[in-house]
Amino acid sequence: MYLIVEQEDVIRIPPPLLGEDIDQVLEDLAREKIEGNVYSFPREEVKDPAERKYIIVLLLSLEKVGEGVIVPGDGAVYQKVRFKALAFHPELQEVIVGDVVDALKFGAFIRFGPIDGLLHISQIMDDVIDVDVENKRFIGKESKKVLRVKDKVVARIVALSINDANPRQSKVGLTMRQPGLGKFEWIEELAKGEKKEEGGK
Amino acid sequence: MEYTRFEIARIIGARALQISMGAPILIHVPEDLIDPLDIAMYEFKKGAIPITVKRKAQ
Amino acid sequence: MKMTELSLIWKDKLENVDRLRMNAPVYYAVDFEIKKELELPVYGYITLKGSEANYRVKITEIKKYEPMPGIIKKTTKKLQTLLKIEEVQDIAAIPLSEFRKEDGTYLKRVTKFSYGMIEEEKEIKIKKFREFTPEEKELDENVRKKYGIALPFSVIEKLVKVKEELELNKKEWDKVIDKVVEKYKKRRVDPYEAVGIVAAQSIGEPGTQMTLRTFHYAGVAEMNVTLGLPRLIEIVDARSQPSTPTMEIYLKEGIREDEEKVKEVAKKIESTTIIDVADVITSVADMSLTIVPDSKKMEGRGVKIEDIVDSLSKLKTYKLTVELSEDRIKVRLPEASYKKLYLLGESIKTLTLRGIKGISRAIVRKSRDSSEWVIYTQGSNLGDVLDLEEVDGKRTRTNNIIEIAEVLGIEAARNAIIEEAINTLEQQGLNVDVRHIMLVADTMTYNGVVEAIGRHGIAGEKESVLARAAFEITSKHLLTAGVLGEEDHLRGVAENIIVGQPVTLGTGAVTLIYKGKKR
Amino acid sequence: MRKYLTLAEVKEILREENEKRELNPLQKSSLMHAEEFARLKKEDAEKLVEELMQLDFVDEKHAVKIADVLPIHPDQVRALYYKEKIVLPPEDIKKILDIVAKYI
Repeated sequence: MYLIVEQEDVIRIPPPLLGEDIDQVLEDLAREKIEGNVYSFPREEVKDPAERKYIIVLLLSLEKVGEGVIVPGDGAVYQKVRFKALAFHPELQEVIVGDVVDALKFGAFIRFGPIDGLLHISQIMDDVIDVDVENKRFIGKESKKVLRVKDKVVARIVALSINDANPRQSKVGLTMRQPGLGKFEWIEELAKGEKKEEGGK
Repeated sequence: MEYTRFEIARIIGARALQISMGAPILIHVPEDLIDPLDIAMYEFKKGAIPITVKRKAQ
Repeated sequence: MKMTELSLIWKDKLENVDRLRMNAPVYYAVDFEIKKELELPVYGYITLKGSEANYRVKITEIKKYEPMPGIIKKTTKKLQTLLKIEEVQDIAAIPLSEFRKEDGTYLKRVTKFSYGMIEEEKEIKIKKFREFTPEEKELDENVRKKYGIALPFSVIEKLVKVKEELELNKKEWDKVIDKVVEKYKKRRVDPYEAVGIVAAQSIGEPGTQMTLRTFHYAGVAEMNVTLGLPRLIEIVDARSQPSTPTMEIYLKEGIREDEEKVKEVAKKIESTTIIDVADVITSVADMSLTIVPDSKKMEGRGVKIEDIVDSLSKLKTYKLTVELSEDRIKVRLPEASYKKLYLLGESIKTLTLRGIKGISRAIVRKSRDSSEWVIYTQGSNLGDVLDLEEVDGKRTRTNNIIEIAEVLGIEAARNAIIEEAINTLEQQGLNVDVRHIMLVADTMTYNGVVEAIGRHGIAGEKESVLARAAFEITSKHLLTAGVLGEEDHLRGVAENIIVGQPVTLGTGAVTLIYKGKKR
Repeated sequence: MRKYLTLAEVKEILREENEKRELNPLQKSSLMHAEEFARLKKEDAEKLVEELMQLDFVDEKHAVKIADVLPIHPDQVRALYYKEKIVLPPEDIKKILDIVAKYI
């Protein structure tokens, strides 16, 4: 889920940038460092270590904390900052909506915000799947249900490992084999079907 | 504010290192000064070094 | 506290005091009689152990004892007087020796009951050295305003004096002040200067120049006293007994010019023990000790047989039977035990007959400026020496620093350390700035007790675990630190070096901040 | 400024940023996803969340999630409460679905 977070960090301002408008320089450097970076909630707030990390999507506000400090051995200025940012925080068992961006032999890749998750073929539906790799389709043998690229789905996160260094390489496992999950159309049909029965009875 | 020997040494030293790492020089410096240390000392004399000291509460 | 008013002093038990305190005001029946007419109300002092007064009671009525309901009894029998106790006060223990008896002598111990007077406690007000004269005050303020520094008191004083003597006019006077302030600023030490290390080197380095074992003592040829490096180490180690304790005893007017009188005092000081003047033979056969005095030595020391007998009686720990035959003294022990006999023999040998304990030899010499006769001693006992009438306490000195601390207090000990160290160094022609020694002396005495510099003293008390471990037995300290879960806040020098951080001294202690263009 | 944001709000913020400067890949992907899946306008999404939060069994987090998923079937609502292991009685589920239905 997306949320607003407040956090502190230290920004290193290299000597060549120590010109006039230090504040502008600081903002650019902060943006470069913070956006796309991974931070974590304190241990007390979130017990499960896998769920502690979140990815900063966009820097919203920035303020200096104390003066910039120069340490022995480096001419750069280290400025402590406090910022507010838009963050993406995936949680285990969270229900997400996303679209299929790729279909491979072992499963489909679903984009559900800044990162993608893997929907293993065994987790697509309660049916035996045969994979039509050329036109990137998965077809249920009996149910004849089809899942192809660009389809919109609702899935649940069952495995989560955010990669600090490069958040886009984070590993997220998804499943759709639970009631209330699956392709939008499948849910719509289900809902329409039930309404007809209620209507019918 | 009167600087102690150590503060002066540290300020000029840090500034010299900064200059050697490519920091822009804020005031006009005579051409013959090329050594970062000399430049830093010159800047200090002119009071143009943008670095000061933070002292713990007396 | 009322002055010179006779008070009662008696020994009593704690539970009586508690009972009195609970029920005061109450009648207290006691087993001693009060014959004197005392002006009421009178103070009563209660001593628990008989050596110091622990409680004070206010007595508003004294009458003969007669059984009455609701009274507290000190003992069950022989009750003679009733005292009305108004209140019981807890007081800081006053040694009974401060109570003066009517005959002028001082009380020693109270085993039952006695009268005594205590002088009014004089309030000792510490007088400031002396206030600024108006002129000095004005100068001080000007300097503070103009230069932002506070010149030391002595400098201000001298400046004002100089102004009068040389009759300086305003301009010259200002120039002088400028110069003085400039000099003062130059001498000042910057904050975060590594004074500890500098002091250590400034003392250590000259130490290497020292010739080690010189024994020549100015003026007194045959007296040997440790000097040079060993003495310096001894001072810094704060040893309770210096290897060669000595004293320089100066005497008061009248006496110090007359060599004979000074020799007389020296004799009184020099302690002579029994073995100095006699031989002691332990004969196992009849379980006795015989003391054979040597007449020649006895005369030399001016000691008579009676002195020996008298000193034997002082030996309280043994019950002795003493037989005096013409020229020898036989001493017999009640039970026959070899060990006791041997112990007795030893203690008799070291029994001091005359003179002050601890002073083995006292020699009389002209002082350096030969204006008076001075007694130089081998061995020191400042406490007792100062008690002697003839001794001029102000100038008498000893080289035993711990003794100075005990007798004259910690500030005296601090100055003693400085003087001893400076003398030891100057004697070898080495010139060390006194401020280094002052730093060492202050560190050794800052918590009120003279502490050695090494492992057991200052170095051992370092707050940081790493520093202590680096200084001495590493494993021991690290282990205990682990067990106790000690923390190290990396404030000192050693720890920061160990962890590889810049040391918080000199330039390492400076925190730089960047000021943007606006400044 | 609520702590949790619906996709609609995220879309708004990222669009604004997109005009000002070049977005990094992460932001681009978030924006594309938000464009795709934010079916309500920002104001409607906010109103929906407010309305959902009136129900005592719906906290801010759930309200935002519901506003993003826009469930049309009871199973979907149950799936949303799976983590907290609480089973909502059918009438509560119905209440949620009715509120959501108003906005679709």
